[in-house]
Amino acid sequence: MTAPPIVQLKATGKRFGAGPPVLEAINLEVERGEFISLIGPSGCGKSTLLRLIAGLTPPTAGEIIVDGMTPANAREEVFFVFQDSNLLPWRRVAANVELPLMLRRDLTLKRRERVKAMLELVGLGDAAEKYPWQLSGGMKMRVSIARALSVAPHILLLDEPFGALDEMTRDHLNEDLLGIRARDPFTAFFVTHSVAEAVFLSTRVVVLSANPGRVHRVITVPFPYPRPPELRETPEFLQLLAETSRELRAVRH
Amino acid sequence: MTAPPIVQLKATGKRFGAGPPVLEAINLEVERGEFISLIGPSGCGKSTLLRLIAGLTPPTAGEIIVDGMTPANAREEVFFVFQDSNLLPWRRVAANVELPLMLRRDLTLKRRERVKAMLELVGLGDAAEKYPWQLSGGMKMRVSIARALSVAPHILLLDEPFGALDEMTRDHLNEDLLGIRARDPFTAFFVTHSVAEAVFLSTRVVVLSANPGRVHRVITVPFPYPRPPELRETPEFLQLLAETSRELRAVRH
Amino acid sequence: SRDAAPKPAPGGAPTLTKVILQTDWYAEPEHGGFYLALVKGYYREAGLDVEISQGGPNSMPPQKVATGAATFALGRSDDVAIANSRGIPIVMVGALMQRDPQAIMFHRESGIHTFKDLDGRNIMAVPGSTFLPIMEQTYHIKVAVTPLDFGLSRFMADKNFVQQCFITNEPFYVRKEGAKVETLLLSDSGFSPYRVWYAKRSYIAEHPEVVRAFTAASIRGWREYVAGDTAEANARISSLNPKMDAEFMAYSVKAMQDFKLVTGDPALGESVGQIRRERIEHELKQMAGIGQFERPVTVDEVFDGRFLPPEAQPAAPGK
Amino acid sequence: MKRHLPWLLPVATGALLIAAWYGLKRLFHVESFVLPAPDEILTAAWRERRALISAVGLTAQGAVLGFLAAVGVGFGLSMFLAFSIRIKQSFYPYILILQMTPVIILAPIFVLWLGQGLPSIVAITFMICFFPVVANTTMGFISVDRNLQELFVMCNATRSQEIRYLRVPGAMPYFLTGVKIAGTLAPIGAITGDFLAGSAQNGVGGIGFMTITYFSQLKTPALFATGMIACLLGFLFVFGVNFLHWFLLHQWHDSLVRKE
Amino acid sequence: MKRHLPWLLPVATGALLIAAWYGLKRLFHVESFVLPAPDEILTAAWRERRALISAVGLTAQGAVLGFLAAVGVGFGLSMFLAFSIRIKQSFYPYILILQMTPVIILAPIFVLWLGQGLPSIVAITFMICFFPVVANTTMGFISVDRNLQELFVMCNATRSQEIRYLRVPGAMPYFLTGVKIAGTLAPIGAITGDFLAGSAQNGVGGIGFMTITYFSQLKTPALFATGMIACLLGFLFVFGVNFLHWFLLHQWHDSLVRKE
Ligand SMILES: Nc1ncnc2c1ncn2[C@@H]1O[C@H](COP(=O)(O)OP(=O)(O)OP(=O)(O)O)[C@@H](O)[C@H]1O
Ligand SMILES: Nc1ncnc2c1ncn2[C@@H]1O[C@H](COP(=O)(O)OP(=O)(O)OP(=O)(O)O)[C@@H](O)[C@H]1O
Ligand SMILES: [Mg+2]
Ligand SMILES: [Mg+2]
Repeated sequence: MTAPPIVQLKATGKRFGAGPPVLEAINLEVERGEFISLIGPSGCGKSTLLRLIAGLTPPTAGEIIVDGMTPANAREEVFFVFQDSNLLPWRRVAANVELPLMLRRDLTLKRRERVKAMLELVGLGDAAEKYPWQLSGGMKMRVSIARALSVAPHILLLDEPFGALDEMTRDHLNEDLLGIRARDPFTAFFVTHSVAEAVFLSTRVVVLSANPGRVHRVITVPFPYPRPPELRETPEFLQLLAETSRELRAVRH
Repeated sequence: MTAPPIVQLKATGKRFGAGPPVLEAINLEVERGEFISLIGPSGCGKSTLLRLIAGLTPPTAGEIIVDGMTPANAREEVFFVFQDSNLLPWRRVAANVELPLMLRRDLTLKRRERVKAMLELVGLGDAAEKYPWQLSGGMKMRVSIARALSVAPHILLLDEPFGALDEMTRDHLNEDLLGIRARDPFTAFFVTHSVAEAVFLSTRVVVLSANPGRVHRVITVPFPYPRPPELRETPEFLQLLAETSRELRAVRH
Repeated sequence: SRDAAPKPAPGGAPTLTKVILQTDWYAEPEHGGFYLALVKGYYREAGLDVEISQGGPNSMPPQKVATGAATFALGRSDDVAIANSRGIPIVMVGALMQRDPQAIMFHRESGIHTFKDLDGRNIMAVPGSTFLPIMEQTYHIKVAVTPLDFGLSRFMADKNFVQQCFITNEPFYVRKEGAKVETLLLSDSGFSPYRVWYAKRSYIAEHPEVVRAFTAASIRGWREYVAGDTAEANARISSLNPKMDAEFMAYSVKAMQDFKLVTGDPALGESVGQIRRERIEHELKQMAGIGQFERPVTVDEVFDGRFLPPEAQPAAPGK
Repeated sequence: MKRHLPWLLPVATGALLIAAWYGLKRLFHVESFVLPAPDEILTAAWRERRALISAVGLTAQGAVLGFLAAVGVGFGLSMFLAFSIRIKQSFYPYILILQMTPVIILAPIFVLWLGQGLPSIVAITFMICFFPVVANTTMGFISVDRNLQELFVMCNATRSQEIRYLRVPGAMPYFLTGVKIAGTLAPIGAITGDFLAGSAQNGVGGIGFMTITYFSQLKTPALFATGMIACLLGFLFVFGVNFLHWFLLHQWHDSLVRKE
Repeated sequence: MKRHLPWLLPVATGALLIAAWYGLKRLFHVESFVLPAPDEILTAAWRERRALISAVGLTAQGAVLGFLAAVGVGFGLSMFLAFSIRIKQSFYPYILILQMTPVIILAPIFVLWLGQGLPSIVAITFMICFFPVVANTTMGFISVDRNLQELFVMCNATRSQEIRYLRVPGAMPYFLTGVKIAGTLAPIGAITGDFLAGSAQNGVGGIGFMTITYFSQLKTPALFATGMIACLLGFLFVFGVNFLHWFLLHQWHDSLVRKE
């Protein structure tokens, strides 16, 4: 008997008010430890899908089960990197990163250390005492990533976390993410516009079509973990990349 | 005698308060009609550089001349696509796009048309009556782009305008941008994290180093306009791309 | 308990009964008799430890007496009657003034000479005052009322302004500023209440001797005060209310004497402290006539004449 | 059931409070001339209905006009102050002085210049209501998002365009809070105005006049009835302002937009 | 020069206003018992200095205590209301009633229960000041950014954590505006309290007492001097609140942060 899927979407649909459906008939079963990338055109409902899994908004059709519970009940295991950095303007960087740990009443000592380690990881070790308005756009997003990683949730929802970062930082954080995952496995839902990033990180890539958002194709990525940076140059990788790009292009018209 | 450069930065430096210098000794002369891309690691001062050219913040060293004037005086010719979409939350999409035209007292009739055309261009023809909170992240950025294009300024400052967009939309908008530029030439300063985009669009790519931000290298892109999409696959293009990436990687350590 | 029931004064060898007198305004010569009795020790002689609690614009003497926060309080006889009709069981036991010092004041330039001349005018007065409708009835006139704000600048600024006042008080200040001011005493308006002290009905029943002692000592104080022995009492008043300067107090005392406010008219058989049953009866009838009462009020309810010393008792009717 | 909660809950609380009112009265023997029972107040209101109804008209008039003046002038004044920091530095202290001077000191001046009655009552209501509008609107104006300010700079907006299209809409939530406070103060202001500058024929003036009348006649239940009327009047303002809040903000502001 | 503008400007405006004051007085022959000239006011203040100084102590005490109570209770009440929409629906109307009932109606209750003097003055000051704090803080609480709210949901924050770490800091700009209004009302509140519930035992009344005294003695310049003192007292509050505003917000809020 296999373990039950950690996230199940059953014919899930979503519309806002009386508007047209944003998502329609989404069916997806995700195993514990999977890394699912979501790609699709702007406005196709990727963020909405993550918000559904997080229980921040209820589906208007179908059902979502997270770890055997409703999304709202499973929230303790989930954390979200929002599309915009969502920092509290009155807290310094370190205090912003510390926030979820504090709210969950983690020990002060342990959490200070963790905050420090995560800020180092995202390359903001010396920005700890700054206020959000003193940061660049990319720095804010990195603070938001550090905040999520410090929580070490079982399920991590990432909404274009690296969109505002340069390629180098991005590749570096990609590898860090896989490193953390190797030590301390989590299930990830990862929205990105970079097909290369999606293929490099994921176990499966979900390509969404727009108007309404539907699952166009699910592409399984066969490469074993750990994935070395050199993987990016292998012909197998490049071929899968090309295929995924083709699928993505197919959903647009 | 050649025409004077439209933007001149002379040993320009910037520090915030008593903090470390963010930008140092930036020297740059930009001719009318050039398309300058700025690339560099997150937090190196790209946005700050644009804000200096726009006159939104004064340099703390050196000088900036825009069309023979101070940046503040030249503002009429300049428009800015900010790093975050910066929409007025109480105005619908169309009204947001219309705002700068209205403030500049353009004729109502002409501006309605223009707004419509620009929204079509960015693929948001049917979102005209929505409020910003009803849009996805990428849609908001597209509204912001439509707003800037509708102004048709002589100098366009674009701070990662396409970061939140999928590749398809992005490529499409890249080509649109060049199309507009061909009909109605403007000088562009374009911040991006996509080296391919930078090379495809620009006359020159400026690679900035971090801490403090300096001009690491300026790479001239020799390809003539109009640039067809197929250019992206030519060996010359790929070689320049590789070189630029190498330079970018060199500034990081 | 806030009930001001008699209790022994601390320390003192002869046990004195604690009594609180709530006045209706800040210390002023209109309370002179009480202060005199206090400073000269007349209350102490009578076995009372009296504390005079100064009033003000909102000191609510009837309520304080009714709730036991004060033993005695000062007011007009019509106030006592109204209070009874509203369920506040207070009873007047003696009068500090036979005539109310309240008056109407106006500028000589206004052309007013009698109450009749007030017809159609605007008067700044306390809204709801009993005298207003009775005056209108008596003189067949109609007036408009502006709420009394206790200020004088509007009077000074407008030669046609008519304002309710204390004859012992406001005319002094406006005269000083050069206004030619004339007055009409309200007691001639058709309605003439006493100014009285009163206590709670149950207190009177339980402590008649305290009421008797207080009444006698107060009348003694008042007799001497209006007779001109004001120095010590006024010194106390101005120590309590520094706004009371000698010139002003002399003016007040003189007005009280000139208009026979405290003593009344001996020719009519009036004397210090006296309250006549017939006058109260007439007053109640007048008030009932203008609908002041929510339920009928009888003389016995509002007035108890037993505590007046013999010299203050009205002469037997028919004399 | 759930649909009706917004109505039922306050009614239930009201019932509890009224029960407590009776209970306390009984427990501490609070007499009716200090604190009348609700039924006594209603009875008194009914008994005095003729006087109260004609009084309420006058007071409502003063309250509405004073309120409108306070909102209009307060808003205009804030806009004027927003034009430049120099203007604000020059005038704000004097606006504060206007607000902080007890109205009883200024009332005789109003009466002298505007005459007794409505104009002075309106002026006094205005004096009491206008500052919350100014304080809130001004705070709203200076709290505007810096990024949006930079957008307006890039649009070459004039100062008045910036105020009109950026600061005014951005300050709406603050402004409306000020208006809400002004609304609750307006009936009190008109009653105070009636105290200080009102006048009455045949013993019937505005609510303020009736308040002193009942006060001086020891008609405590009727006195509380005037308070009740002041509250009812106030609720009309509150409803009006709440509607305005909804009308102006429901499409975009976080206080009202429901993100599904 | 530029450095001194923040001081010079209001002084210059003040000088102009005073000139206008003298001018109007002369032009319209406004007499001093209606509107005294500034020098007469100062002279009167000096002449009455002993009485005024002892009066100001009592009033300041009442104002400060009432103000603190209003800010503390107002803030606490708003937090309580923020806990759930049900609580708010249940209680907000009654808070409004408390605010909208003219204080003169409640004053007798205070006087009878708390006695004449400081406690009643504090209670009346409180009544006059607390609502602007509640109205503003409540608006601040409901205006909180939805995205940040979602962050707190994802952090599994309890309601009280959300209030403490999100709504309270987010509502600070609103709260402080309410406090600012309360600050300007506090001296007026204490003076009103002194009117309605003051005692002048032993000859020491507050500013309210002095106000009635001067008013009834036609000492108009001295009357205006009490107004001046009320304003000075008010300015102390305003300075205090402005400092608090700066202290709490200068590091992050758009109203104070200067983006270079
Ligand atoms: N207002 C400010 N006050 C203080 N420091 C600031 C301010 N604005 C920016 N900085 C600092 O200046 C540096 C450059 O910021 P800038 O926004 O220009 O970076 P950037 O190159 O645009 O980065 P990104 O790609 O992440 O947007 C950063 O280190 C940032 O912390
Ligand atoms: N609160 C809302 N009310 C109404 N419509 C909404 C709301 N939120 C999102 N939408 C609509 O739902 C659609 C999907 O939005 P969503 O944010 O999920 O897109 P996305 O795939 O994340 O796009 P992007 O890549 O641009 O972030 C959009 O058309 C948007 O207009
Ligand atoms: Mg999205
Ligand atoms: Mg940037």
